[in-house]
Amino acid sequence: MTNLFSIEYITIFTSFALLVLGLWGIISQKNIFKIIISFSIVNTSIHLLLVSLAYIRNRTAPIIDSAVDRVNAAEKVVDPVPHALVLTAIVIGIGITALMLSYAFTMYKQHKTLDINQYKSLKW
Amino acid sequence: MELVKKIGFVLLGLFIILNWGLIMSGIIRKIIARLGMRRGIKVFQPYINLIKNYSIRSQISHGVMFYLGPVFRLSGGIGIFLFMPLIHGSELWSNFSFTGDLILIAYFAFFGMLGMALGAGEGGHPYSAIGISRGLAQFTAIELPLTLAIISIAIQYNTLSISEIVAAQQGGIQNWTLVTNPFATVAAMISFLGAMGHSPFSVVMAPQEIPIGPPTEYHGTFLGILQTNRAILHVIEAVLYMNLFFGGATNWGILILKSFLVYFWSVFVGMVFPRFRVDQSIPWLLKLPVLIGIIAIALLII
Amino acid sequence: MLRNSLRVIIIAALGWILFQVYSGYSSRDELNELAGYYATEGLSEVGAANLVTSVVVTYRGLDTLGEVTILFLTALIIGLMLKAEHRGDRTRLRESSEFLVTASHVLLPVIFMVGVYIFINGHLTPGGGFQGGAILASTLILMLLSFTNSKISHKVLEITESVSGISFIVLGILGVILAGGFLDNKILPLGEFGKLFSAGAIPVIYSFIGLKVGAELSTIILEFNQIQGTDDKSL
Amino acid sequence: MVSPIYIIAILLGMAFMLGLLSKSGTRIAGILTSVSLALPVYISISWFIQILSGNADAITIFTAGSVPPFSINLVMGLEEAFFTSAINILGLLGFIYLSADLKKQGVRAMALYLVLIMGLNVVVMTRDIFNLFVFMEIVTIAVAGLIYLKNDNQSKEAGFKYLVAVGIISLFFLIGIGFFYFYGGTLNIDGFIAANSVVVKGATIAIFFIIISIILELKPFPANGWALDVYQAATPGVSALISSGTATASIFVLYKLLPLGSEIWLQILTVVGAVTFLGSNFLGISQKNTNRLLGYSSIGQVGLLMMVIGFMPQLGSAFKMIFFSVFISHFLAKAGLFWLSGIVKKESITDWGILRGSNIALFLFGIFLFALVGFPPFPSFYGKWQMVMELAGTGRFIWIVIILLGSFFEGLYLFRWLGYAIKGEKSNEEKLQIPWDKIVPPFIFGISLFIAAYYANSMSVYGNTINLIPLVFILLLFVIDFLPAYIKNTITIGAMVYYAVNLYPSISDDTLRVVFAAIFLIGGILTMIAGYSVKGKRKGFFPFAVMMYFGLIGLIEAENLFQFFFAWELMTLGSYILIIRGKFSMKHAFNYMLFSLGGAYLIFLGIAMSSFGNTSLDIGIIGLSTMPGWSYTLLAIGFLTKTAALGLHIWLPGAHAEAESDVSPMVSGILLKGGVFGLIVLFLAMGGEQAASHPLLYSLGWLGAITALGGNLLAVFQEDAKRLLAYSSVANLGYILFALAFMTNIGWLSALTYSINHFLFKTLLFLAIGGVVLRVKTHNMYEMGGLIKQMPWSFIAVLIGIITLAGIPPLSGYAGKWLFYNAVITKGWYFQGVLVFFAGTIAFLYCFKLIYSVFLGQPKDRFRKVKEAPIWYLIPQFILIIGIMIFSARPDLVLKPIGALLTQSSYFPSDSLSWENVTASTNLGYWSGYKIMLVIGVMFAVLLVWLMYMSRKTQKVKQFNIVYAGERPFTPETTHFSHNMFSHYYKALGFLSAPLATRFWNITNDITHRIADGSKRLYTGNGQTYLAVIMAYIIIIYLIMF
Repeated sequence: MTNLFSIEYITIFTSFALLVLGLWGIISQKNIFKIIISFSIVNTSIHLLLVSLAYIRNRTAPIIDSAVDRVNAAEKVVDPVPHALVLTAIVIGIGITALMLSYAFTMYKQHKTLDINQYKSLKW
Repeated sequence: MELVKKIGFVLLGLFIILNWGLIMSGIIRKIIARLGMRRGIKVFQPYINLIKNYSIRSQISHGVMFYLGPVFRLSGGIGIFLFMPLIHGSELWSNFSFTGDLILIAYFAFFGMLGMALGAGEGGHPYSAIGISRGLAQFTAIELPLTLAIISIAIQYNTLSISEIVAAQQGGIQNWTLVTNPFATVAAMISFLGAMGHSPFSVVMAPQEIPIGPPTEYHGTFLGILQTNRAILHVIEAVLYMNLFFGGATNWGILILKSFLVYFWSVFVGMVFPRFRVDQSIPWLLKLPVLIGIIAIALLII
Repeated sequence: MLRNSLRVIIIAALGWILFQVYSGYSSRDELNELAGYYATEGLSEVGAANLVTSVVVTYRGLDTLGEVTILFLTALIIGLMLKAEHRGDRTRLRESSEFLVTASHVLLPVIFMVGVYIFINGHLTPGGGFQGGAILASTLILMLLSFTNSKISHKVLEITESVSGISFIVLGILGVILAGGFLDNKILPLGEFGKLFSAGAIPVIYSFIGLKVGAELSTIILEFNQIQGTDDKSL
Repeated sequence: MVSPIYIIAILLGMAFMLGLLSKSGTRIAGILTSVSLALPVYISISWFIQILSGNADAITIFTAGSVPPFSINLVMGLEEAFFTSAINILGLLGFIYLSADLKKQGVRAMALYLVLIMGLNVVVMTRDIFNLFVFMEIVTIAVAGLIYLKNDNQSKEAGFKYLVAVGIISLFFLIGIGFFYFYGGTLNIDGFIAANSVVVKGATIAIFFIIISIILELKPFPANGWALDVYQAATPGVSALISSGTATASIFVLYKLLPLGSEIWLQILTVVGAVTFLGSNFLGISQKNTNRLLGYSSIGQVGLLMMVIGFMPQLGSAFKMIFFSVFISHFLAKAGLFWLSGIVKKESITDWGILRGSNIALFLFGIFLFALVGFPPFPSFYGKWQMVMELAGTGRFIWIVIILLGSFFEGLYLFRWLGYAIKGEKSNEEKLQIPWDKIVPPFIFGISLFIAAYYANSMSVYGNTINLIPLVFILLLFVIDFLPAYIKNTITIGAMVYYAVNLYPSISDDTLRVVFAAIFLIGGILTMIAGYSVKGKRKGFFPFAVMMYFGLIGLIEAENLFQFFFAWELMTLGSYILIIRGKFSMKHAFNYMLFSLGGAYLIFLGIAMSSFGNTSLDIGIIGLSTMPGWSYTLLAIGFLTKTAALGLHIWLPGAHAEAESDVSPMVSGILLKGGVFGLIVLFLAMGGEQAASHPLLYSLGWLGAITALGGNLLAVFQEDAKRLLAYSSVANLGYILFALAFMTNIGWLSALTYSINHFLFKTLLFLAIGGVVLRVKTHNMYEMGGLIKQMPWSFIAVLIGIITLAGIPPLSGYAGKWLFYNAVITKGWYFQGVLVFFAGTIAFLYCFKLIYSVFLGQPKDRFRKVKEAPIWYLIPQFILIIGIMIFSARPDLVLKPIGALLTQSSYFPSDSLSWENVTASTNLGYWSGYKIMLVIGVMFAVLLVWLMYMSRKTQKVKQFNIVYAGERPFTPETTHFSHNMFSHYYKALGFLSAPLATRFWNITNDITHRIADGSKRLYTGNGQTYLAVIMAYIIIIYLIMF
């Protein structure tokens, strides 16, 4: 159980906590911008999760330099794959967030409100 | 040669029945008048009417169907006669009953009715149509007890052939359907009341107060034909009931007697009871008489 | 009230599920086979010192293409959406402070150079096309902040974006034709490990990515910037 | 062959390139885009063809010069080739369709479009899970952009909801991927499967997040509010892409990823699919908004596909065929419908009457709907059949019920919609604008449906037993629809004669079949003759008439249950269109379709139950059913919907009465016999005489009797001539049902006699009355009167008809009655028999009303100049009269062979009718049609001659010359005693005619709609609620799983 206070456990727990927090924001906030921010929080929490999953204790970044030599790189570095994934995921997150924001903007232009409860012209 | 002989006897039988029918209706009307404290017509008055009507030469017609109506009607009447065996045990007096059985007669009765209805319909008189609509409506209810009775006796005798039904009733009154199957007889006799068109089921024609019913527009020869038919039909219907329920006839005398009594039953009831409206008669007929009919069948299948 | 309690239940249940996941987790202390391959064979195969880069640009090059495409799409759509909005009069914005303007003059080229450095050296050091591109785009932000009323041409950005995008694909196709497959970096010699001109086509690709990302992010920022002032101030 | 990687390169390269074009270059951009969309079509189709024909193997495309799991790889196999082909074709056509809108938005929108198609291609081909994620995101974003194309309030709202919902879903996907990699050590799907990593502890949760996200992407009910909004708000062209394109890709992804999970996912998927299919279609029934309705349907179909995938192990080798059939129908039809919706531009389905402005659009609309509902010969028919049969093979009847119920709901709203399109109100000012670029895509998809149908047919197990030539003939009739009616009529009649001649030798040894074939084909030819009176082109009539007749004949020719059901559905479809052609038929045709669909699905279920435990599908297996009670009852009720037994009859009067004059006899005199034939098939399979004491038969007997009574009673109170005849048909079918239920030799004989008679007289009556209606332009009998003078021939026809109907000797109706009595007494069903007899006497009332009100009584002024019915109506009538006369005089000609057949067959060996020359006898009674006819004929002639002699001086008088208390009647209208003629009867027995069945169905209908409408409110429109529902959905599935 001492493990639990090791960094990867803490970050994973934090990421889940952030995730729950973000989801709560998404379904409880009325302001569209706040929803988008909550969405970003969720996004970030998952990035954190991915990086945490890559972590291996006592190892370093997967870059061959003075700290890591070529020969036994496999014993020295953390997993590079989730890092690559996170890179991609971040960009995707940016894209989606940007799109949401511009949607929110055009919606606001029409209705002059950001209350999500006001956008119910489509139903049933 | 066989056929010619057959046709000869058929025509003879028809002649007898027609005459008996005319006389019987004279007698009945006389009886009714006397019961009503009236003097009444002559017994031969129907003959006189018939001859008079056939002699009228100024006639009008509303069209082809109007013209054909009476032909249908009389064909219907004579047709029933033709398919009816008259005297038990006599090949010659069995008419053309070999071509069909009880069902044929039951259905052929409609033939005349239909033609008559159509002929009267073309007359264009609303009362004709009213009469027909009443008649047809009431008729549906009248037929129901009869059907139950017919099925009952068909079960009882396991045949639909009239001759065989008559044959089964020979040998004394205890073999009559009246005794062996009283419920069927009662049901049938109630429906007979309706079939004869006497009170309480006489609203179809309502002869006394208003001219209503199919013959409203008919006169002259047409009316004569209808009267001829009426005479034949009354007797032959009575003969049918006689055959089915009262042991049939082994000679003409019994036939005349029994048919008179059967027919008189309807007159008797008619004298005693007032008239139903159609919407009253139908529910009435569909209650007790049908129940009796059902009992008649139920008793046989249990 | 009911709605709120339902929400609480949903979130609690999700939290519970995640807790199950968490309690099932135990850290590892070995690279798995795949990562091990990258850390050993991958080094010689791709020749990039930054393992993440080798994964991002080469092994998972298709993802990166998709990623670039996403930014492209986003820029495109935001352009479409906001096009209608920045018609009409714009209120003139307040001039920025002298301080900021002066600092920008100094900083802009530096930041720009840093950005370029980062994506060119993406195969050697932490960083790469995306990071570099983002820094490039940040120069735009600074420009917009300091030179509030300057007009910045979309055209340059669009051309940069298109050309680098097409080049990316052409490099990918060259991989099919000249080397082992789409986006194979071995179309250029691998060079000496750890040097700038090494790792085959990676620096080239990453440069294009950097330019493209920079252009795309800039476009997005520009689009958002252009709607500024078209609306009441309550936004 | 070109490597599939170029699909990506071309599409993406072109998308980037478009950025270089100036804004004025939309024209060039359009051409470039089309070309770059066309190339992937070529690439994917060539792969598909090559792989399918075995010339090429599936290839794996490696990237980065490395092999998986180290690098991303794409696969182009048969499935991928198929799905990418579908997507690329859709992409190309969708672009043509959308090009006008896209051009308006400029070059960027085209780039967006290209990226979307590219994304879909990669989603299908990739074997790397993270790559899949990336490209799914591309698709999501591109779709979000396309939704915005419409640029109105609704689309913005929908786009936002979409974005947030899919964003959340994909985040769960990403969590899944993280753990997938963590536990599986790979991102490659095949690698994961090969390593069997699912057993690793913790991997299940990864798979859970991954698969649940894909399921959520497929919009499962009820976590799909966002999707419905999108369907409703987006431009129809975009909705088409979403419905057919992205859903296609997602479903394939699901298919691809399922092997990751354990078996339990299949079950979950089945449940999810079932709930979605049923729920979505159920809510659809109260939906009026066109695009939203299509959304419901779209989601429903995807639910069905999920079920198909979920049942993969059970479906075994049939899986491919089933999936293909269901998928391709959905794919083509849904895209086509959305496209059409974009042409029509009507928000509410009630305004779709405008579609009639274009024949081609209406035609396409029709086939898309039929394909969706699953009518033959469209692919989904084969698919559903095969699926149900496979499920039945393993005894999964509940699932079959769900599938059929869902299909029923779907049929319900689709046919309501079709009704509005064919018959809905339409203002004259509005014209349907059909630019070529909008109609070409749906047209190509429409044609593709037929091609797909051909393949589905050839893939299907029993497909080769279907005779496709008549179907081709029907298609041909569509093609030559521009010709004048009389030419098409001649061709049709020629074809039917040809068919009849060719058919006869193959069935001549089975008299039963010959009788029904004669009713169908001769009846068909006769009724078609009446069609010569129609001027003009009579568009869309002939193909469906032929379809109906072909369906009917198919019933007779059917050797296995598949053929039988195929024919049954064809018949239903053809007759539906024929019925809806009537002026006021919308509602009635809809009712007809409802009952027919319901009935058909019951039959389907019955067949499925019968097939359980049997290896073949021969018709005889019904009798071998291991659940005889269920299969018999279901089949019987199914057939009874067609024969309109009381309770299931409410569609009939309207449908028959409001149909066109020459259609009424087709559907009443002829079509109903299809149901009778079905019953015959069922009863024979039950084993004939041996099953005579089966309780089902006993109840059917009562039902028949009550139907006969109810039908006749209702007929009496009608004022509409055709409605009267229609109710009479209900009653007559009741007689037939009753007689069939005897299951005795003589009972069947009487049923068949009834069937023949009913065909003869009802066709005759409907033709005659149809001819009259054609002239007087009203159905109300009380408005007619005295028409005998103008229409003597029609009068004679009606007279003969009603004499036969009433069963009055000497005409053939009596034969039926006589046999019937014998049968009743032999069987011992006295009380039912009495009921039927009572019904028979009631028939007189309406017979009289019919002939009197129309032809006799007082002629009306406005009809003094009407002409006799068209000669083309009279010809078939008199042919029928000759038929009646022959049958009346020599019933032995027909009854002897039938009797012989029944007696010789193993079914009814005992109690037969015996013949002595022309006299028939049973052990009860006897009857000689020929002699009776002779006697009556001679007597009638003699009396007629006599009367003519006696009344030779008769003079004709005018209409009002009647005994009227010395008065002259005012007007014919007041003197014609017809309206409410049997009011006294109503007073006495009217309570029996209370519309209980109608009320029952109305209430059922009402409740169903209310529930649907109420449950629909689940979709509050609040995007946040939708998100909460999505999360709740995840939780629920989690709880089910763990």
